[in-house]
Amino acid sequence: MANKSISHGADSRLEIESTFKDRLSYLGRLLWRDRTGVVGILIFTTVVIAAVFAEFLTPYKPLDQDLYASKMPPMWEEEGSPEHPLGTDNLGRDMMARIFYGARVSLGVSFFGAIIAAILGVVLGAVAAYVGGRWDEIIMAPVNLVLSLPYLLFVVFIASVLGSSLLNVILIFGVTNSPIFARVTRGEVLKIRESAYVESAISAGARWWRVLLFHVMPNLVGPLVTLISFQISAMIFYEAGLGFIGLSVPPTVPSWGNMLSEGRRYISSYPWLTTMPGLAIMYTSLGMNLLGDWLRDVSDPRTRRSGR
Amino acid sequence: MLKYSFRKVGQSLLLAMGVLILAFAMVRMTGDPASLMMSRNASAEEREAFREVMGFNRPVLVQFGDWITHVFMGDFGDSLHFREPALPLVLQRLPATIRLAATGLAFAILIGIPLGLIAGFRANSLVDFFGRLIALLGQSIPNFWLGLILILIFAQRLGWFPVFGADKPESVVLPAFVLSLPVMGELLRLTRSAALEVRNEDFVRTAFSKGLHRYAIYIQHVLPNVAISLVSVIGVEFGYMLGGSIYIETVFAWPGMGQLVGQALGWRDFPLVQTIVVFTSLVVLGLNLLTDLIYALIDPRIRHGK
Amino acid sequence: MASILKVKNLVTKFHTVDGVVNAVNDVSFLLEDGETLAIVGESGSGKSVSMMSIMGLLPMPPAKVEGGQALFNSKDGPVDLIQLPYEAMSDIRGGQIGFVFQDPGTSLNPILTIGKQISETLIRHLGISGREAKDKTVSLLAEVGIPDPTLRFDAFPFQLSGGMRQRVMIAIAVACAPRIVIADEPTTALDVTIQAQIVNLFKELRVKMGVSTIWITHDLGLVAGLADRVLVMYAGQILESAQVDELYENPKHPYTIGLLGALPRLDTQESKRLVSIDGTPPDSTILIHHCPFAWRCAHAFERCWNEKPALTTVGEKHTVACFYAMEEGR
Amino acid sequence: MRAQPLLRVNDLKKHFYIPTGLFGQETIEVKAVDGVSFDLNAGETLGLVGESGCGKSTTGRTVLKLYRPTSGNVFFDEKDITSIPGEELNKLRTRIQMVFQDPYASLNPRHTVKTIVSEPLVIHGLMKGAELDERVKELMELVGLNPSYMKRFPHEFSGGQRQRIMIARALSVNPDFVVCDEPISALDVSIQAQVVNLLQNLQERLGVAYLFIAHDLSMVKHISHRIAVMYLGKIVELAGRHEIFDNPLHPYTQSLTSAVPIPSPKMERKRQRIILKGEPPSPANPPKGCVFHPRCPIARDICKTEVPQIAEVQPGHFAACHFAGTPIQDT
Repeated sequence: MANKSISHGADSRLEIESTFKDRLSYLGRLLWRDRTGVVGILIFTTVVIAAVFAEFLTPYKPLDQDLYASKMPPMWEEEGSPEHPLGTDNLGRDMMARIFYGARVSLGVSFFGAIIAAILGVVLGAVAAYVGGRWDEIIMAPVNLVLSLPYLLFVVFIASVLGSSLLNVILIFGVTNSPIFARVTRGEVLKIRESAYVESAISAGARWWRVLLFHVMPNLVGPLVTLISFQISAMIFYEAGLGFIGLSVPPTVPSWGNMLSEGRRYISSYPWLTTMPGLAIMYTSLGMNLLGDWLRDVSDPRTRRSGR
Repeated sequence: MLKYSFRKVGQSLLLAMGVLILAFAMVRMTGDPASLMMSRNASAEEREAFREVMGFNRPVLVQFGDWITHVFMGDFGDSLHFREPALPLVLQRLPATIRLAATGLAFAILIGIPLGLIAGFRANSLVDFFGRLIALLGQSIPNFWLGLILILIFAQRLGWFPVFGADKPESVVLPAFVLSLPVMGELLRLTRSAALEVRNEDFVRTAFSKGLHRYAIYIQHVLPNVAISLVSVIGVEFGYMLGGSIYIETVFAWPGMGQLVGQALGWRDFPLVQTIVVFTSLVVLGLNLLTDLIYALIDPRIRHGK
Repeated sequence: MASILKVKNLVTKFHTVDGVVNAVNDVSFLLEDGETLAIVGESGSGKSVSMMSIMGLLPMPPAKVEGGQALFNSKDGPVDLIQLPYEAMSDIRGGQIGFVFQDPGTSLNPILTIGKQISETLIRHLGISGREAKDKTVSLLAEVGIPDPTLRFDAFPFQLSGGMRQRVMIAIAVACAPRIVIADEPTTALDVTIQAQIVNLFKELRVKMGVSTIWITHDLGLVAGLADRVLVMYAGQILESAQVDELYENPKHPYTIGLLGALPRLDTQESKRLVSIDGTPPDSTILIHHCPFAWRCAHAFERCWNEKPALTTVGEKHTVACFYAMEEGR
Repeated sequence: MRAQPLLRVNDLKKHFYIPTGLFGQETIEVKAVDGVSFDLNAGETLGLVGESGCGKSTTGRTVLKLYRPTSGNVFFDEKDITSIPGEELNKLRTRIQMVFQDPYASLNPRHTVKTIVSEPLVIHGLMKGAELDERVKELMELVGLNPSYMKRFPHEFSGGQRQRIMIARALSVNPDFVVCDEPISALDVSIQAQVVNLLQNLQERLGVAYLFIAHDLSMVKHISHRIAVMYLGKIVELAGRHEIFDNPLHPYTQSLTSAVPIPSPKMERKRQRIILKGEPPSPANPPKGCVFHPRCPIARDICKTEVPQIAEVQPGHFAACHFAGTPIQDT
């Protein structure tokens, strides 16, 4: 009913000259409206910075042992010291360094895992939707199978069979998560292909590749980016879980999951060995979930209000 | 209805077949299941003998046929560690896992759905805010880590609950709560959006226009429609909990199937792991089928449809 | 004739993220006993919102009734519907004022039988037992022209066609012999031949029950054969109001004249162009302090841009809110 | 002019097959369009009316080959477009265009007005660069839109404006023939008149022919030269626009015309309405014999068994009824 259209009434408001203060408050309104997205992006950016610039942000290496400074609590506790802001572990390794370097593993695994899953899934889903018929059934049968299984159990099973290595973990996550992308892509493509604007393009003489490139793909981006964001969050969890039972990357690699697995043994005496990596996981995952929620809302231009 | 049920049963049987193929293939994914199951320092002769015993040197299709036949007769193979049939070992652990998952599901339903309903009816209220916060945290906190933290606080520091095991009745509280948290968040979110959606349906306005009492409208018109959209979710979530209990059971030393998986992995007892994976998957498929059938029973559009 | 509903200075706004939508701006009208009143307007004109806000059927928030009165001559004496608490209002809704909505496909609960949906109204307002309610429901179904009413009692909405569902809606609306039936575009979602059936049913029921009807519609053609009196709404305001014959033969407001000219007619041989009203309705988020039609009006002059015209009587039971029409009338 | 129709549709059928049964092995046949024939001259408007589900939209889409016809032929400019190869058909698409019903769904929300309007030109490689820009401006002016809006997105426009964008797009390649599928039914009355006048003006200036599909009889009568009435997949009557209203021969047309309201209270009071009983049956399960017989007030035994063929009852006036022209007694 409140159709915002270019009508006479709306035009008159455009002519109001905007002052610097107006623009500032406009920016403020934009930030407030998109606050979940702003917080999500902020969190994501800090994690990326920690991972990429770990060398510059901390003087320690994650594997440097210093037995004289072992089992130090975080700096805000009585026995802590600003030299090791988040404390040290049982071998005297700096917790902050391990968490920053660990971000590389967690982000790397989840990011590349999600990308592989997305590429595989989009191709499968798009082919299923576009070719249809028997091919649709042949592709979607295993997809539906994987989606109806107890996922964690299967991933644990596969990881234990294949053995722990960074590449294996990425590949496992990529392949086992592709079905969800396939299902979403297939659904979206079918929806878009039925849409009146695709029908209109075909009636104007567009071939299938043009429809795919100019109509289907652009409208797929929104849902896919949203899904990738949620999947990154999920894969950070899966990695931590696998690491926790010793099935993720090799124990020498400082991943958040491995840190949890080691810290668990000392939980009653040195709880920060467990709390710190857990908080890192929670922080990152929170950011990706906020980002995903926001992307879901804004990816549709029809629900996106114009800046006025 | 009959046609629908038959189709669902057929689909489930096909999926079950898929599970068996997948589980069979996974053990053979590396090409040599023998070296997978034996310790690294086993000699070449020992390996050869093991292959002979397990039948790994026969053609793959023959192995598969053999395995399938046995599975249909309830024989999932022998555990390497216990040297006895694997299925009874799993069945022994099943009640504990079901107890844990069912308690967790009860938590999730009893807290998630009412909060979701209130959040949906009173969007942007305080309850809504906290509800969404719970949902967001449920999504963002790794639950096995939360388990560790809760053990630290409530079991070790405060001593309110047992640290681990399943000896006392209250033992189930912490692990079930932790297991339920992500599901609770998901149920809350879905209930909220379903309630919001149903509340804005034309037929609810019709109900108001008939002058019905507010609670009569919520209970007779809104709730059943929300419930229909939740039934299928609850089935899926219960399956998730059965499979997801592996970490929680490990953390809390809960004597269920999840803990057994963790132990079996340590023993490299792959026949046992395989049995648990196949068995749990079949249970999950069965649950999904059950939900689909319940769904058909309560939704007249399917019950009286073609 | 006595008036049964008297609406005075109704103002309804929606507080949305995009700003405040001025949906109903100072609307006043009367409904007389036994009369069929049509409220005509395009989408966004506030025709439906005005009735829904009187009856408290808008989602609040975002909607808010910010002023006005709606005096209803209820069975227990006159009441102001706007001030009524929920309980008292729900006694009136469905009991003394019935509703028929636009889309019979979505206006019935998909998982309850139509029998249940009709009888719950009867049980709520007449305080009768389930058995009595069932008997009465069956006779109601027969009355609105549903074949095999006893069988259909247990049918679900999806098992009925669109026309049948709308008959069920009508049965719900008239179940408790209300004083007013408010019909919000009840035939818009239906095909022409079914529309004719439903219109006929309304006319029959009106003769039988003597109920006053408010018929909300965008279709001026339909109104001609149906209403006693017509209100023309635009941008949340009433621009013109007259008895039906007077309005069609002697329309005063340029908007009404435009709307009538925009309608093609089956009964003419000429093939001249339709009268078209240029432009689109104004953005409802700005509060307009002059004639809301001025932008699109060919006759607009200075005064139209400076003040808001009030409804002024130009003939018997004929009022119009237009400076041009008033000057011309003199 | 009548010797060489621009478009000739001959016994066109479009049946849909809906899989059913346990594993989709059986199918239900839905005869959405079941033997439709008509022709259309250059610069002419043929109205296609009927109630929802009668197959009028499917007819339009099948004529355009958006659906593959089950049988029958469509001749465009004497070429049978049901059998020509895809490449040749695509070339013909510069001469045949379509305007869709829902102006909210038929414009890609992610494209600018310029992209939308110019898409047919780009697809067929007819123009680019500055020339294309000029053409888009010209088209926008032609349909009464401000050319400075061409960088905007569809959601910034009202329904009527969107339909103008759709029309500009259809006209971009100078087509000879446009299928208008309910182009105004989603619009408000005052906006409907704007769009209909625009379509008529454009026809006068550009000589384009329309197949105008709608359920609103008065509007169809206003814009069309000839009118075809459809019921359950078949054309039951086809005649000149005044002829079909002044002298309807088929009982369905008679009841349809009597059901359409006239915006005049005096006329309405005088009118005799023929109110049909029941509702149209499902095209998945059409009645035997004449598809209209269960609702027909003058049906006799023959109607239940024999399908009436469409015949030229009077010059230029076709009807498919065993008792065409029999007046209906007041019911």
